[in-house]
Amino acid sequence: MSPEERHFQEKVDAEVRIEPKNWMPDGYRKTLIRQISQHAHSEIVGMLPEGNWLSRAPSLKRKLQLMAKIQDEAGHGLYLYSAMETLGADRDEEIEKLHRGEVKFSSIFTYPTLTWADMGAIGWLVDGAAIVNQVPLQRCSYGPYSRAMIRVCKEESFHQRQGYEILLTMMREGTDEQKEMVQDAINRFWWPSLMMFGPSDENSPNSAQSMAWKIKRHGNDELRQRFLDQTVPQLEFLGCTAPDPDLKWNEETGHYDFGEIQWQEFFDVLKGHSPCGVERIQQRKKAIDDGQWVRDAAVAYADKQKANAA
Amino acid sequence: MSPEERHFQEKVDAEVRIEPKNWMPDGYRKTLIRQISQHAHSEIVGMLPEGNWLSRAPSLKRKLQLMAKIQDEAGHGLYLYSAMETLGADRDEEIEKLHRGEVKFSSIFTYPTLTWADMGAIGWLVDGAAIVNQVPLQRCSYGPYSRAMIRVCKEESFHQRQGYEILLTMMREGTDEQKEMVQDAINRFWWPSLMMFGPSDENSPNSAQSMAWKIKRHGNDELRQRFLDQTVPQLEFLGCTAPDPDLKWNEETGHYDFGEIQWQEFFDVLKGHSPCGVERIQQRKKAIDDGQWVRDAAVAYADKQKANAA
Amino acid sequence: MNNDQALTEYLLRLADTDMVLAQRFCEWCGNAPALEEEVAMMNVGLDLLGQARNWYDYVAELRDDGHDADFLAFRRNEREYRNLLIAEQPRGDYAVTTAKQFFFDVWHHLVLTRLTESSDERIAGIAAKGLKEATYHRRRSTEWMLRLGQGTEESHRRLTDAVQNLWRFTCELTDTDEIEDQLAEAGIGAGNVGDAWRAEVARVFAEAGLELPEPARHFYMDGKNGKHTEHLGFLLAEMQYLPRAYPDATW
Amino acid sequence: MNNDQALTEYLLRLADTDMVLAQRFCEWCGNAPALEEEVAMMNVGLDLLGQARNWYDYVAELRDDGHDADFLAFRRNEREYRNLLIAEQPRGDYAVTTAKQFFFDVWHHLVLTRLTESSDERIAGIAAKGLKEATYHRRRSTEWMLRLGQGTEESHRRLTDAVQNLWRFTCELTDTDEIEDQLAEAGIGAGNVGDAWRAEVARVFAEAGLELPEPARHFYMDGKNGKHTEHLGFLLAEMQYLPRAYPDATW
Repeated sequence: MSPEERHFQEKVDAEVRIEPKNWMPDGYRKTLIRQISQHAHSEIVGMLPEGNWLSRAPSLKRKLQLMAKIQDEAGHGLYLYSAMETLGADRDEEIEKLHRGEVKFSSIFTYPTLTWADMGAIGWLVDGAAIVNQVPLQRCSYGPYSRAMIRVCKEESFHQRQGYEILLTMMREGTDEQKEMVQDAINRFWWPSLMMFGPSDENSPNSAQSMAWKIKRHGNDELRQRFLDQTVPQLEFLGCTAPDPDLKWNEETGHYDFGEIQWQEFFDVLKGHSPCGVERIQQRKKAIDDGQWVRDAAVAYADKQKANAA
Repeated sequence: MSPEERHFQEKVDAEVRIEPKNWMPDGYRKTLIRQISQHAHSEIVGMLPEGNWLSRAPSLKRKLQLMAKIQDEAGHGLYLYSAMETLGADRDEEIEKLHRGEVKFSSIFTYPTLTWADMGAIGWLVDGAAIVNQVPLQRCSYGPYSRAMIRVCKEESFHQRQGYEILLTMMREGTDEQKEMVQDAINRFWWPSLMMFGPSDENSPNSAQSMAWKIKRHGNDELRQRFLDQTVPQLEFLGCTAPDPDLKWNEETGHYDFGEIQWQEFFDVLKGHSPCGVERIQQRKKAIDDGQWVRDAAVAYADKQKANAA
Repeated sequence: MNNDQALTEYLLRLADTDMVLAQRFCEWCGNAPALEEEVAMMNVGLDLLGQARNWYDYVAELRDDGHDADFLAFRRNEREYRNLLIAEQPRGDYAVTTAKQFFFDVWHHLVLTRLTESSDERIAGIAAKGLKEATYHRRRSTEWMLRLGQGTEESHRRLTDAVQNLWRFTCELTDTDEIEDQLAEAGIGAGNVGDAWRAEVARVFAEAGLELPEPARHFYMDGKNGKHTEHLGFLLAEMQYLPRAYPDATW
Repeated sequence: MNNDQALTEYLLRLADTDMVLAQRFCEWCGNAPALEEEVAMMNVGLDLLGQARNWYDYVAELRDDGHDADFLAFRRNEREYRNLLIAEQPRGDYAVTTAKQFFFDVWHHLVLTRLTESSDERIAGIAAKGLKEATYHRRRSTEWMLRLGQGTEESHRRLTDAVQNLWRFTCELTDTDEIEDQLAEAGIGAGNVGDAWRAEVARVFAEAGLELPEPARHFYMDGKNGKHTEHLGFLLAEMQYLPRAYPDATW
């Protein structure tokens, strides 16, 4: 270990945040760029499954909430890309990589949203899982990422409560058809939410290094269990069930046991054999391509203004 | 009058049909090309206000009927363009003139269709007026046009009955909201239908020559009155009213009297200041422009097939 | 028409226009030309939707017939909607949306400014809140008019096309009908803002290098009285689908 | 699932697929690349809509629960619809519509051919009538596959793109599930036509100069059991708007 590396690791170990101008190992930089860009991409692509119901939101209140939520997500994308750019990466280049399929976004967003209840299920389960993943990132060793996460987590908690409230309203005050919609949404989003934590730690080769660098602070299985333990009582309170016959409270461990995750689906999705990942990327790419002339005009105008001012 | 002209006029007077290979005066040819092309354009543009409700037709039966009707209209467009081509005009050129705004289509199709009841009102009133205009054209002196009209009139009568039946069903079996829709549709289409016969004969400079050539056999006012006389009893049978306080039966003349037509609206529409004439032409132009590559491919393929066969 | 009836008609025009514009912004979600515009458009859409709700709430109170704001937004048909025609025009490309918003924003800002002085305090209050938002909206769309008008050849061409296509609908921004005149007379409504609108539009057109068309004059269509272009029906079919499909549901 | 339940599910797949395809043809109205295609597409759409009605009528009789064919078409939601995923894909350009119809038509022709020999006479009768139409449809879309595949560089490129985008949905044309197998076993349904489909598609691809992709394999989506792409909801919102908005109306 070089003196720089040792010094870096000492700072990390002492919980001192690494800032953009500090020396950092190449691997640390690359790991963070990959992680933050994936995270940013996921915020942006994650707008689409919700955007799919924005024009069909069933009341003024729900439409306002959903617009605000999606706006927050676009905002999160912006902070995260900024955090990523402090590491020397370029936003446009990273977005192009996304569009060329060279980098990933969270696989959960390749699932279609088929009914309005999915807006509740995404808020509750997907944002819920995201928060469990992200809370420890508020203490991530990289300063800009850590600070972005503090802001993101606060808003996500709000979204999660709103999502849950959507489902609760439908279960408490809704018609039978609405209750069916809720259960159906849970059936479809349950397992994909559990998969959001990634494969078991023994199958996650990068975990150990990320832990040492304090980018990551908990194992995937630990976070998944934490999510599950907080979610099952909420599920019961809703009056719904999980599509998992093996789900039950384990007195001994003090945790919920659950069935085996079908990782084949997860790996299929990662390999592009996903429900509507193709459509998601096509839509994003089209937005950016169609917007080229707009961005060009803005640049040309700014240049003219500058020239006139000079 | 040249001998050819005299011979031509004698044939016309004797009710002998003029056929494509016969000699005919230039003015006769031009008048017919203008009239038939406008007629053909009107069939094609006339598909659009109905097409606007095709995807929202409220039952399987009504959807089938409307599709069949629109298909018939496309068919009418095809015969009429064929009849026009026997006069030496070119379909594509005439269509380009339409798209450039150099030739007109029936102004009735610049009105928007705002509710499903408009499908009934168009069938009953608009097709009704068209039939009154077209029945005499079955005896038009130009053979191909006359024969096309015989076929067109038969189908139009069927459409008119269907349109009336749409309204009758809504009035007899419908809810109050549906009955309002019917009256509202009649309110909007009543005057424009009466305008379909064109201004009074004294203001129609070409009428006399067209009469002599037996392209036209009745004055505009005469046809308008015929339409009105047949339509008012149907209106009463529906249980609806016309938006014309002056409409009433005149024992003396044996016809219905009616209020003054606001010709300003008609002339405005002709001058392009129309409800949605712009949209109609834009849609037609876009269809033809977007279809260029398809037609090119068909031609290229046919050429290759021919080359291979040779 | 008495003032009460005129008032609910008038408020529905404001409400429906906001609502329909907000719906068009919803269609931009995920399709904006840049992430910053994604945020900005969602923001404007949110503002307009919030204003729509405020107006609808007031109409519901005035009518007091058991129907709430959601009913007004989601259960009235295309002949009952009272929005300005320009609001319902398809979002088109970014030039169309820019021109549409600019024409509306100039009008909206003028109208809300006057409404802050309405003798109806509820209206004055809603307008005052909305005016802050509308001021930002107008600044934003004016900036984009300049950027697109003065940007590249392509952006100038697209903006010119957009203006040409939308211009005829601006007659509803400069003309008023009896209802509007009556309420202005009564010190309640904003009245005619045509002169100020034309002046501001001319100013921005000059700066953006755009040719100012002849004033648009009224034609057959009349959004304020429910005679809409064919676009509105499709917009409502999508927007109202769930409340229509599940009339007894609570969301 | 007993044979009766399986049968109504099976028939709904046929009906809904026809219905959704017909709806996509409605969207072409006024937008076709040539007048002759306007007539031809409306014709195919009419045939499919007529077949949909025949199947719906039969389902309504079998279920005998007071709901008629219109109810089945206009009052079931996106999770209840049973159409093949390929049917609901947006109409796209003419290459997309051509490829979509071709894939469907080859399947449809094979299925109807087998169904003419169904032990259920009603099915055999409907299929026999539909088969004549489907034979024409298949000939027509095959011809267009050749024209576009062999036409110009642009048409070839567009068709290749269309095939690439649509191909993954063809797994539903070549695979069968339990319901289909059960009914084939019982001599009622058409069973699996995958081999014949692949052979015919390969033949036409070769002639059209197109590259044949690897067989599509099942993924998460499952139209036959109501797990649709996001396109279907919008299609139904538009198609069902009037019956949803006026539930008590008679049209």
